[in-house]
Amino acid sequence: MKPVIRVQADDFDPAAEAARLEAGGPGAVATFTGIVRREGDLVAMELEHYPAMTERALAKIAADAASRWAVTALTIIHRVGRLTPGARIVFVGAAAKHRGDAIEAMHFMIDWLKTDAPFWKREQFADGRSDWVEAREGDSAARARWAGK
Amino acid sequence: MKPVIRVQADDFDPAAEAARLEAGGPGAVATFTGIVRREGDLVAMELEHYPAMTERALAKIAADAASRWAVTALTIIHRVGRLTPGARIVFVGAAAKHRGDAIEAMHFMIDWLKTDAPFWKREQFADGRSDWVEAREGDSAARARWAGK
Amino acid sequence: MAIELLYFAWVREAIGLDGETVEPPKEVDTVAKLVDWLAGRGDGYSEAFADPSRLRVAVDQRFAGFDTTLEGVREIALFPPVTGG
Amino acid sequence: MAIELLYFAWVREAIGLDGETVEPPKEVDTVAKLVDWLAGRGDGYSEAFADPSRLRVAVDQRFAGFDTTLEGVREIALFPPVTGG
Repeated sequence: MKPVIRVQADDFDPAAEAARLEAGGPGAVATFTGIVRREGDLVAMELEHYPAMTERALAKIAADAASRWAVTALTIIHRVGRLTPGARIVFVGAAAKHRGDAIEAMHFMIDWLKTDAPFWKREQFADGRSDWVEAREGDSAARARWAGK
Repeated sequence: MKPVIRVQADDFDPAAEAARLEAGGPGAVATFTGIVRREGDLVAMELEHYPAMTERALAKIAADAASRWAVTALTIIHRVGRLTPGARIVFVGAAAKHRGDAIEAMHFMIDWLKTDAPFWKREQFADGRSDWVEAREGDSAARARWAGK
Repeated sequence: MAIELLYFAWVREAIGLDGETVEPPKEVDTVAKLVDWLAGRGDGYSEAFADPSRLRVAVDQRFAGFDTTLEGVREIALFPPVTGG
Repeated sequence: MAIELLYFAWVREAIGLDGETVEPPKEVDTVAKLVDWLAGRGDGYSEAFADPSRLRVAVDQRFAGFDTTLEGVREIALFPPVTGG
Protein backbone atom coordinates (compact mmCIF):
# COMPACT_ATOMS: atom_id res chain seq x y z
CA MET A 1 0.00 0.00 0.00
CA LYS A 2 1.66 3.20 -1.21
CA PRO A 3 -0.05 6.34 0.13
CA VAL A 4 -0.86 9.14 -2.32
CA ILE A 5 0.96 12.26 -1.09
CA ARG A 6 0.73 15.51 -3.04
CA VAL A 7 1.63 19.15 -2.34
CA GLN A 8 0.33 21.44 -5.06
CA ALA A 9 -0.87 24.94 -5.88
CA ASP A 10 -3.73 23.67 -8.04
CA ASP A 11 -7.10 22.56 -6.78
CA PHE A 12 -7.85 18.83 -6.67
CA ASP A 13 -10.91 16.83 -7.65
CA PRO A 14 -12.49 15.26 -4.57
CA ALA A 15 -14.50 12.88 -6.79
CA ALA A 16 -11.34 11.52 -8.42
CA GLU A 17 -9.69 11.16 -5.01
CA ALA A 18 -12.73 9.39 -3.58
CA ALA A 19 -12.86 7.09 -6.62
CA ARG A 20 -9.23 6.12 -6.08
CA LEU A 21 -9.96 5.28 -2.43
CA GLU A 22 -13.10 3.33 -3.35
CA ALA A 23 -11.33 1.27 -6.02
CA GLY A 24 -11.02 -2.35 -5.03
CA GLY A 25 -14.19 -2.34 -2.92
CA PRO A 26 -12.58 -1.73 0.48
CA GLY A 27 -15.81 -1.60 2.53
CA ALA A 28 -15.21 1.82 4.10
CA VAL A 29 -13.85 5.19 2.94
CA ALA A 30 -13.52 8.20 5.25
CA THR A 31 -12.44 11.62 4.01
CA PHE A 32 -11.78 15.07 5.40
CA THR A 33 -11.66 18.25 3.33
CA GLY A 34 -10.45 21.53 4.81
CA ILE A 35 -11.83 24.70 3.20
CA VAL A 36 -10.96 28.40 3.55
CA ARG A 37 -13.84 29.75 5.63
CA ARG A 38 -16.10 32.42 4.22
CA GLU A 39 -16.27 34.71 7.23
CA GLY A 40 -15.74 38.32 8.22
CA ASP A 41 -13.57 40.31 5.85
CA LEU A 42 -11.08 37.57 5.02
CA VAL A 43 -10.09 37.95 1.35
CA ALA A 44 -7.36 35.32 1.04
CA MET A 45 -5.22 32.78 2.80
CA GLU A 46 -1.56 32.47 1.83
CA LEU A 47 -0.07 29.00 2.43
CA GLU A 48 3.72 28.86 2.80
CA HIS A 49 5.64 25.61 3.24
CA TYR A 50 9.11 24.07 3.46
CA PRO A 51 9.33 22.34 0.09
CA ALA A 52 12.28 20.05 0.80
CA MET A 53 10.59 18.72 3.94
CA THR A 54 6.85 18.79 3.29
CA GLU A 55 6.32 15.59 1.32
CA ARG A 56 8.53 13.65 3.69
CA ALA A 57 6.56 14.94 6.69
CA LEU A 58 3.25 13.98 5.07
CA ALA A 59 4.58 10.55 4.08
CA LYS A 60 5.62 9.95 7.69
CA ILE A 61 2.11 10.83 8.93
CA ALA A 62 0.59 8.40 6.42
CA ALA A 63 3.11 5.68 7.35
CA ASP A 64 2.29 6.15 11.05
CA ALA A 65 -1.43 5.80 10.26
CA ALA A 66 -0.78 2.66 8.19
CA SER A 67 1.14 1.12 11.08
CA ARG A 68 -1.73 1.72 13.52
CA TRP A 69 -4.84 0.83 11.51
CA ALA A 70 -5.65 -1.86 8.94
CA VAL A 71 -6.04 0.44 5.95
CA THR A 72 -6.01 -0.43 2.24
CA ALA A 73 -5.36 3.08 0.84
CA LEU A 74 -4.39 6.52 2.19
CA THR A 75 -4.34 9.95 0.56
CA ILE A 76 -3.00 13.30 1.77
CA ILE A 77 -3.19 16.34 -0.53
CA HIS A 78 -2.26 19.83 0.68
CA ARG A 79 -2.42 23.00 -1.36
CA VAL A 80 0.03 25.91 -1.11
CA GLY A 81 -0.02 29.50 -2.36
CA ARG A 82 -2.87 31.97 -2.38
CA LEU A 83 -6.32 30.54 -1.66
CA THR A 84 -9.58 32.47 -1.51
CA PRO A 85 -12.61 31.82 0.73
CA GLY A 86 -14.40 28.62 -0.22
CA ALA A 87 -11.26 27.09 -1.75
CA ARG A 88 -10.13 23.63 -0.66
CA ILE A 89 -6.91 23.61 1.39
CA VAL A 90 -6.41 19.98 2.32
CA PHE A 91 -7.82 16.52 1.62
CA VAL A 92 -7.16 13.49 3.79
CA GLY A 93 -8.71 10.10 3.03
CA ALA A 94 -8.46 6.52 4.23
CA ALA A 95 -9.93 3.27 2.90
CA ALA A 96 -10.24 0.14 5.01
CA LYS A 97 -12.21 -3.08 5.33
CA HIS A 98 -13.88 -1.77 8.51
CA ARG A 99 -15.32 1.67 9.16
CA GLY A 100 -13.52 2.20 12.48
CA ASP A 101 -10.12 1.79 10.82
CA ALA A 102 -10.96 4.18 7.97
CA ILE A 103 -12.42 6.88 10.22
CA GLU A 104 -9.71 6.72 12.87
CA ALA A 105 -6.86 6.70 10.34
CA MET A 106 -8.39 9.76 8.62
CA HIS A 107 -8.90 11.56 11.93
CA PHE A 108 -5.34 10.75 13.06
CA MET A 109 -3.84 12.05 9.81
CA ILE A 110 -5.64 15.41 9.91
CA ASP A 111 -4.85 15.89 13.60
CA TRP A 112 -1.17 15.17 13.04
CA LEU A 113 -1.03 17.22 9.86
CA LYS A 114 -2.01 20.25 11.96
CA THR A 115 1.05 19.88 14.19
CA ASP A 116 3.61 17.84 12.24
CA ALA A 117 3.75 19.23 8.71
CA PRO A 118 5.66 22.41 7.79
CA PHE A 119 2.90 24.73 6.57
CA TRP A 120 2.17 28.28 7.69
CA LYS A 121 -0.99 30.26 6.97
CA ARG A 122 -1.23 34.01 6.54
CA GLU A 123 -4.66 35.65 6.45
CA GLN A 124 -5.30 38.72 4.32
CA PHE A 125 -8.22 41.00 5.15
CA ALA A 126 -10.24 43.49 3.13
CA ASP A 127 -8.68 46.49 4.91
CA GLY A 128 -5.20 45.42 3.81
CA ARG A 129 -4.28 43.95 7.20
CA SER A 130 -2.43 40.62 7.03
CA ASP A 131 -1.64 38.31 9.95
CA TRP A 132 0.13 35.00 10.38
CA VAL A 133 -2.29 32.50 11.87
CA GLU A 134 -1.32 31.52 15.42
CA ALA A 135 -1.02 27.82 16.23
CA ARG A 136 -3.93 26.62 18.37
CA GLU A 137 -3.42 24.95 21.75
CA GLY A 138 -6.30 22.68 20.81
CA ASP A 139 -4.29 21.24 17.92
CA SER A 140 -1.57 19.99 20.25
CA ALA A 141 -4.23 18.50 22.52
CA ALA A 142 -5.88 16.78 19.55
CA ARG A 143 -2.55 15.25 18.57
CA ALA A 144 -1.74 14.19 22.14
CA ARG A 145 -5.05 12.35 22.37
CA TRP A 146 -3.71 9.66 19.97
CA ALA A 147 -0.77 8.78 22.23
CA GLY A 148 -3.00 6.83 24.62
CA LYS A 149 -4.78 4.81 21.93
CA MET B 1 -30.00 23.74 8.87
CA LYS B 2 -32.10 21.06 7.18
CA PRO B 3 -30.23 17.75 6.82
CA VAL B 4 -30.30 15.99 3.45
CA ILE B 5 -31.86 12.55 4.02
CA ARG B 6 -32.37 10.16 1.11
CA VAL B 7 -33.23 6.48 0.76
CA GLN B 8 -32.91 5.31 -2.83
CA ALA B 9 -32.20 2.36 -5.09
CA ASP B 10 -30.03 4.42 -7.44
CA ASP B 11 -26.38 5.22 -6.92
CA PHE B 12 -25.45 8.72 -5.77
CA ASP B 13 -22.71 11.09 -6.87
CA PRO B 14 -20.19 11.61 -4.05
CA ALA B 15 -18.81 14.71 -5.82
CA ALA B 16 -22.24 16.37 -5.87
CA GLU B 17 -22.79 15.46 -2.23
CA ALA B 18 -19.38 16.79 -1.24
CA ALA B 19 -20.02 20.00 -3.21
CA ARG B 20 -23.27 20.54 -1.33
CA LEU B 21 -21.46 20.11 1.99
CA GLU B 22 -18.63 22.42 0.91
CA ALA B 23 -21.00 25.17 -0.26
CA GLY B 24 -20.82 28.22 1.95
CA GLY B 25 -17.20 27.65 2.92
CA PRO B 26 -17.75 25.86 6.20
CA GLY B 27 -14.10 25.19 7.06
CA ALA B 28 -14.37 21.42 7.47
CA VAL B 29 -16.17 18.59 5.69
CA ALA B 30 -15.96 14.95 6.83
CA THR B 31 -17.54 12.10 4.87
CA PHE B 32 -17.96 8.36 5.16
CA THR B 33 -18.84 6.05 2.26
CA GLY B 34 -19.72 2.41 2.82
CA ILE B 35 -19.06 0.05 -0.08
CA VAL B 36 -20.00 -3.59 -0.76
CA ARG B 37 -16.72 -5.42 -0.20
CA ARG B 38 -15.11 -7.32 -3.01
CA GLU B 39 -14.22 -10.51 -1.16
CA GLY B 40 -14.66 -14.24 -1.33
CA ASP B 41 -17.50 -15.43 -3.51
CA LEU B 42 -19.97 -12.70 -2.60
CA VAL B 43 -21.98 -11.84 -5.72
CA ALA B 44 -24.56 -9.41 -4.32
CA MET B 45 -25.94 -7.73 -1.25
CA GLU B 46 -29.73 -7.28 -0.96
CA LEU B 47 -30.79 -4.31 1.20
CA GLU B 48 -34.29 -4.49 2.67
CA HIS B 49 -35.81 -1.66 4.72
CA TYR B 50 -39.00 -0.48 6.45
CA PRO B 51 -40.07 2.29 4.08
CA ALA B 52 -42.56 4.06 6.34
CA MET B 53 -39.96 4.33 9.12
CA THR B 54 -36.58 4.66 7.42
CA GLU B 55 -36.47 8.36 6.59
CA ARG B 56 -37.81 9.26 10.03
CA ALA B 57 -35.12 7.13 11.70
CA LEU B 58 -32.37 8.74 9.60
CA ALA B 59 -33.73 12.23 10.27
CA LYS B 60 -33.64 11.51 14.01
CA ILE B 61 -29.98 10.43 13.79
CA ALA B 62 -29.13 13.65 11.93
CA ALA B 63 -31.10 15.76 14.42
CA ASP B 64 -29.29 14.10 17.32
CA ALA B 65 -25.94 14.88 15.65
CA ALA B 66 -26.99 18.50 15.05
CA SER B 67 -27.91 18.87 18.73
CA ARG B 68 -24.48 17.62 19.87
CA TRP B 69 -22.06 19.31 17.46
CA ALA B 70 -21.89 22.73 15.84
CA VAL B 71 -22.50 21.61 12.27
CA THR B 72 -23.55 23.68 9.25
CA ALA B 73 -24.77 20.83 7.00
CA LEU B 74 -25.48 17.10 7.32
CA THR B 75 -26.19 14.42 4.72
CA ILE B 76 -27.30 10.80 5.06
CA ILE B 77 -27.95 8.74 1.93
CA HIS B 78 -28.68 5.01 2.08
CA ARG B 79 -29.30 2.73 -0.85
CA VAL B 80 -31.72 -0.20 -0.89
CA GLY B 81 -32.24 -3.13 -3.24
CA ARG B 82 -29.65 -5.32 -4.94
CA LEU B 83 -26.05 -4.06 -4.81
CA THR B 84 -23.01 -5.76 -6.28
CA PRO B 85 -19.43 -5.78 -4.92
CA GLY B 86 -17.81 -2.35 -5.23
CA ALA B 87 -21.18 -0.54 -5.16
CA ARG B 88 -21.75 2.29 -2.68
CA ILE B 89 -24.24 1.44 0.09
CA VAL B 90 -24.24 4.51 2.31
CA PHE B 91 -22.91 8.07 2.44
CA VAL B 92 -22.75 10.15 5.60
CA GLY B 93 -21.32 13.67 5.60
CA ALA B 94 -21.00 16.61 7.98
CA ALA B 95 -19.83 20.19 7.45
CA ALA B 96 -18.76 22.44 10.32
CA LYS B 97 -16.61 25.44 11.11
CA HIS B 98 -14.17 23.23 13.03
CA ARG B 99 -12.79 19.85 12.03
CA GLY B 100 -13.57 18.14 15.33
CA ASP B 101 -17.27 18.89 14.98
CA ALA B 102 -17.42 17.67 11.38
CA ILE B 103 -15.51 14.44 12.05
CA GLU B 104 -17.33 13.54 15.27
CA ALA B 105 -20.79 14.29 13.84
CA MET B 106 -19.99 12.08 10.81
CA HIS B 107 -18.63 9.28 13.02
CA PHE B 108 -21.66 9.47 15.35
CA MET B 109 -24.09 9.28 12.43
CA ILE B 110 -22.54 6.18 10.85
CA ASP B 111 -22.24 4.43 14.24
CA TRP B 112 -25.90 5.13 15.05
CA LEU B 113 -27.06 4.27 11.57
CA LYS B 114 -25.68 0.75 12.11
CA THR B 115 -27.95 0.19 15.13
CA ASP B 116 -30.85 2.67 14.82
CA ALA B 117 -32.07 2.55 11.23
CA PRO B 118 -34.35 -0.22 9.90
CA PHE B 119 -32.19 -1.85 7.22
CA TRP B 120 -31.37 -5.54 6.80
CA LYS B 121 -28.67 -7.00 4.55
CA ARG B 122 -28.77 -10.35 2.83
CA GLU B 123 -25.60 -11.69 1.21
CA GLN B 124 -25.77 -13.82 -1.92
CA PHE B 125 -22.87 -16.10 -2.81
CA ALA B 126 -21.67 -17.66 -6.05
CA ASP B 127 -22.82 -21.15 -5.03
CA GLY B 128 -26.41 -19.94 -4.63
CA ARG B 129 -26.22 -19.75 -0.84
CA SER B 130 -27.83 -16.66 0.67
CA ASP B 131 -27.62 -15.52 4.32
CA TRP B 132 -29.02 -12.66 6.34
CA VAL B 133 -26.13 -10.70 7.82
CA GLU B 134 -25.98 -11.02 11.62
CA ALA B 135 -25.84 -7.85 13.69
CA ARG B 136 -22.37 -7.30 15.15
CA GLU B 137 -21.77 -6.91 18.90
CA GLY B 138 -19.16 -4.31 17.98
CA ASP B 139 -21.83 -2.09 16.46
CA SER B 140 -23.72 -1.84 19.74
CA ALA B 141 -20.45 -1.08 21.51
CA ALA B 142 -19.62 1.65 18.95
CA ARG B 143 -23.02 3.23 19.55
CA ALA B 144 -22.71 2.98 23.35
CA ARG B 145 -19.37 4.81 23.22
CA TRP B 146 -21.17 8.07 22.38
CA ALA B 147 -23.30 7.99 25.55
CA GLY B 148 -20.38 9.11 27.72
CA LYS B 149 -19.32 11.98 25.46
CA MET C 1 -58.82 -3.58 18.12
CA ALA C 2 -57.13 -4.13 14.75
CA ILE C 3 -53.34 -3.81 14.53
CA GLU C 4 -51.28 -3.73 11.35
CA LEU C 5 -48.32 -6.10 11.60
CA LEU C 6 -45.23 -5.85 9.41
CA TYR C 7 -42.48 -8.47 9.12
CA PHE C 8 -38.96 -7.93 7.77
CA ALA C 9 -35.91 -10.01 6.79
CA TRP C 10 -35.96 -13.62 8.06
CA VAL C 11 -39.10 -12.96 10.15
CA ARG C 12 -40.91 -12.16 6.90
CA GLU C 13 -39.44 -15.24 5.21
CA ALA C 14 -40.30 -17.63 8.07
CA ILE C 15 -43.91 -16.43 8.20
CA GLY C 16 -44.24 -16.10 4.45
CA LEU C 17 -45.99 -12.73 4.66
CA ASP C 18 -44.89 -9.06 4.46
CA GLY C 19 -47.56 -8.24 7.00
CA GLU C 20 -51.17 -8.72 8.03
CA THR C 21 -53.94 -7.22 10.12
CA VAL C 22 -54.69 -8.98 13.41
CA GLU C 23 -57.23 -8.52 16.22
CA PRO C 24 -55.64 -10.04 19.34
CA PRO C 25 -57.85 -10.81 22.37
CA LYS C 26 -58.06 -8.17 25.13
CA GLU C 27 -55.64 -9.94 27.48
CA VAL C 28 -52.90 -9.61 24.81
CA ASP C 29 -51.99 -6.06 25.88
CA THR C 30 -48.20 -5.79 25.36
CA VAL C 31 -45.78 -6.48 22.51
CA ALA C 32 -44.36 -9.45 24.45
CA LYS C 33 -47.81 -11.02 24.80
CA LEU C 34 -48.54 -10.33 21.14
CA VAL C 35 -45.39 -12.18 20.11
CA ASP C 36 -46.34 -15.14 22.33
CA TRP C 37 -49.84 -15.13 20.90
CA LEU C 38 -48.51 -15.08 17.33
CA ALA C 39 -46.01 -17.88 18.11
CA GLY C 40 -48.96 -20.01 19.20
CA ARG C 41 -50.20 -20.08 15.61
CA GLY C 42 -47.53 -22.66 14.85
CA ASP C 43 -45.58 -23.31 11.63
CA GLY C 44 -43.70 -20.25 10.40
CA TYR C 45 -44.88 -18.15 13.35
CA SER C 46 -43.46 -20.44 16.00
CA GLU C 47 -40.21 -20.60 14.02
CA ALA C 48 -39.98 -16.81 13.63
CA PHE C 49 -40.86 -16.09 17.27
CA ALA C 50 -39.25 -19.06 19.04
CA ASP C 51 -36.49 -16.89 20.51
CA PRO C 52 -37.67 -13.35 21.32
CA SER C 53 -34.07 -12.35 22.20
CA ARG C 54 -33.36 -12.49 18.44
CA LEU C 55 -36.24 -10.11 17.67
CA ARG C 56 -36.55 -6.36 17.66
CA VAL C 57 -39.73 -4.30 17.42
CA ALA C 58 -40.98 -0.94 16.21
CA VAL C 59 -44.30 0.41 17.49
CA ASP C 60 -45.95 2.99 15.26
CA GLN C 61 -42.67 3.32 13.34
CA ARG C 62 -40.39 3.90 16.33
CA PHE C 63 -38.07 1.37 17.96
CA ALA C 64 -39.71 0.14 21.17
CA GLY C 65 -39.37 -2.45 23.96
CA PHE C 66 -41.34 -5.68 24.37
CA ASP C 67 -43.09 -4.21 27.41
CA THR C 68 -44.77 -1.53 25.27
CA THR C 69 -48.55 -1.49 25.69
CA LEU C 70 -50.74 -2.16 22.67
CA GLU C 71 -53.27 0.47 23.74
CA GLY C 72 -53.93 2.87 20.88
CA VAL C 73 -51.23 1.26 18.74
CA ARG C 74 -51.86 1.06 15.00
CA GLU C 75 -48.73 -0.53 13.51
CA ILE C 76 -46.19 -3.00 14.89
CA ALA C 77 -43.15 -4.23 12.99
CA LEU C 78 -41.21 -7.34 14.04
CA PHE C 79 -37.75 -7.98 12.67
CA PRO C 80 -34.17 -9.10 13.45
CA PRO C 81 -31.56 -6.66 14.79
CA VAL C 82 -30.84 -4.14 12.03
CA THR C 83 -27.74 -4.46 9.83
CA GLY C 84 -27.67 -1.32 7.66
CA GLY C 85 -24.83 1.09 7.03
CA MET D 1 31.57 24.12 9.24
CA ALA D 2 28.98 25.73 6.93
CA ILE D 3 25.30 25.29 7.74
CA GLU D 4 22.42 26.19 5.44
CA LEU D 5 19.78 28.16 7.33
CA LEU D 6 16.18 28.49 6.16
CA TYR D 7 13.59 30.89 7.57
CA PHE D 8 9.82 30.63 7.21
CA ALA D 9 6.72 32.75 7.90
CA TRP D 10 7.30 35.70 10.26
CA VAL D 11 10.85 34.56 11.01
CA ARG D 12 11.62 35.03 7.30
CA GLU D 13 9.88 38.40 7.26
CA ALA D 14 11.63 39.71 10.39
CA ILE D 15 15.06 38.75 9.07
CA GLY D 16 14.28 39.73 5.49
CA LEU D 17 15.84 36.59 4.04
CA ASP D 18 14.57 33.16 2.91
CA GLY D 19 17.81 31.69 4.12
CA GLU D 20 21.57 31.99 4.21
CA THR D 21 24.77 30.02 4.77
CA VAL D 22 26.51 30.59 8.12
CA GLU D 23 29.72 29.36 9.74
CA PRO D 24 29.15 29.63 13.49
CA PRO D 25 32.18 29.46 15.84
CA LYS D 26 33.07 26.07 17.36
CA GLU D 27 31.49 26.79 20.76
CA VAL D 28 28.12 27.22 19.04
CA ASP D 29 27.38 23.49 19.05
CA THR D 30 23.60 23.19 19.59
CA VAL D 31 20.52 24.67 17.96
CA ALA D 32 19.84 26.71 21.12
CA LYS D 33 23.31 28.27 20.97
CA LEU D 34 22.93 28.90 17.23
CA VAL D 35 19.69 30.82 17.87
CA ASP D 36 21.39 32.89 20.60
CA TRP D 37 24.33 33.56 18.30
CA LEU D 38 22.03 34.66 15.47
CA ALA D 39 19.98 36.87 17.83
CA GLY D 40 23.21 38.67 18.70
CA ARG D 41 23.36 40.02 15.16
CA GLY D 42 20.69 42.55 16.12
CA ASP D 43 17.96 44.15 14.02
CA GLY D 44 15.65 41.58 12.41
CA TYR D 45 17.55 38.69 13.98
CA SER D 46 17.04 39.87 17.55
CA GLU D 47 13.37 40.50 16.75
CA ALA D 48 12.88 37.06 15.20
CA PHE D 49 14.74 35.20 17.93
CA ALA D 50 13.83 37.29 21.01
CA ASP D 51 11.51 34.61 22.37
CA PRO D 52 12.71 31.07 21.54
CA SER D 53 9.48 29.63 23.02
CA ARG D 54 7.72 30.98 19.91
CA LEU D 55 10.16 29.17 17.60
CA ARG D 56 10.28 25.66 16.20
CA VAL D 57 13.14 23.99 14.39
CA ALA D 58 13.85 21.34 11.79
CA VAL D 59 17.32 19.80 11.51
CA ASP D 60 18.14 18.24 8.16
CA GLN D 61 14.42 18.41 7.28
CA ARG D 62 13.07 16.72 10.41
CA PHE D 63 11.45 18.41 13.40
CA ALA D 64 14.00 18.57 16.24
CA GLY D 65 14.60 20.01 19.70
CA PHE D 66 16.73 23.02 20.61
CA ASP D 67 19.22 20.73 22.34
CA THR D 68 20.09 19.04 19.02
CA THR D 69 23.80 19.06 18.31
CA LEU D 70 25.08 20.82 15.20
CA GLU D 71 27.66 18.13 14.54
CA GLY D 72 27.37 16.88 10.97
CA VAL D 73 24.26 18.98 10.37
CA ARG D 74 23.80 20.48 6.91
CA GLU D 75 20.45 22.30 7.01
CA ILE D 76 18.54 24.00 9.81
CA ALA D 77 15.14 25.65 9.41
CA LEU D 78 13.75 28.09 11.96
CA PHE D 79 10.04 28.95 11.95
CA PRO D 80 6.92 29.55 14.07
CA PRO D 81 4.71 26.65 15.18
CA VAL D 82 3.10 25.16 12.07
CA THR D 83 -0.48 26.06 11.07
CA GLY D 84 -1.31 23.84 8.10
CA GLY D 85 -4.30 21.64 7.52
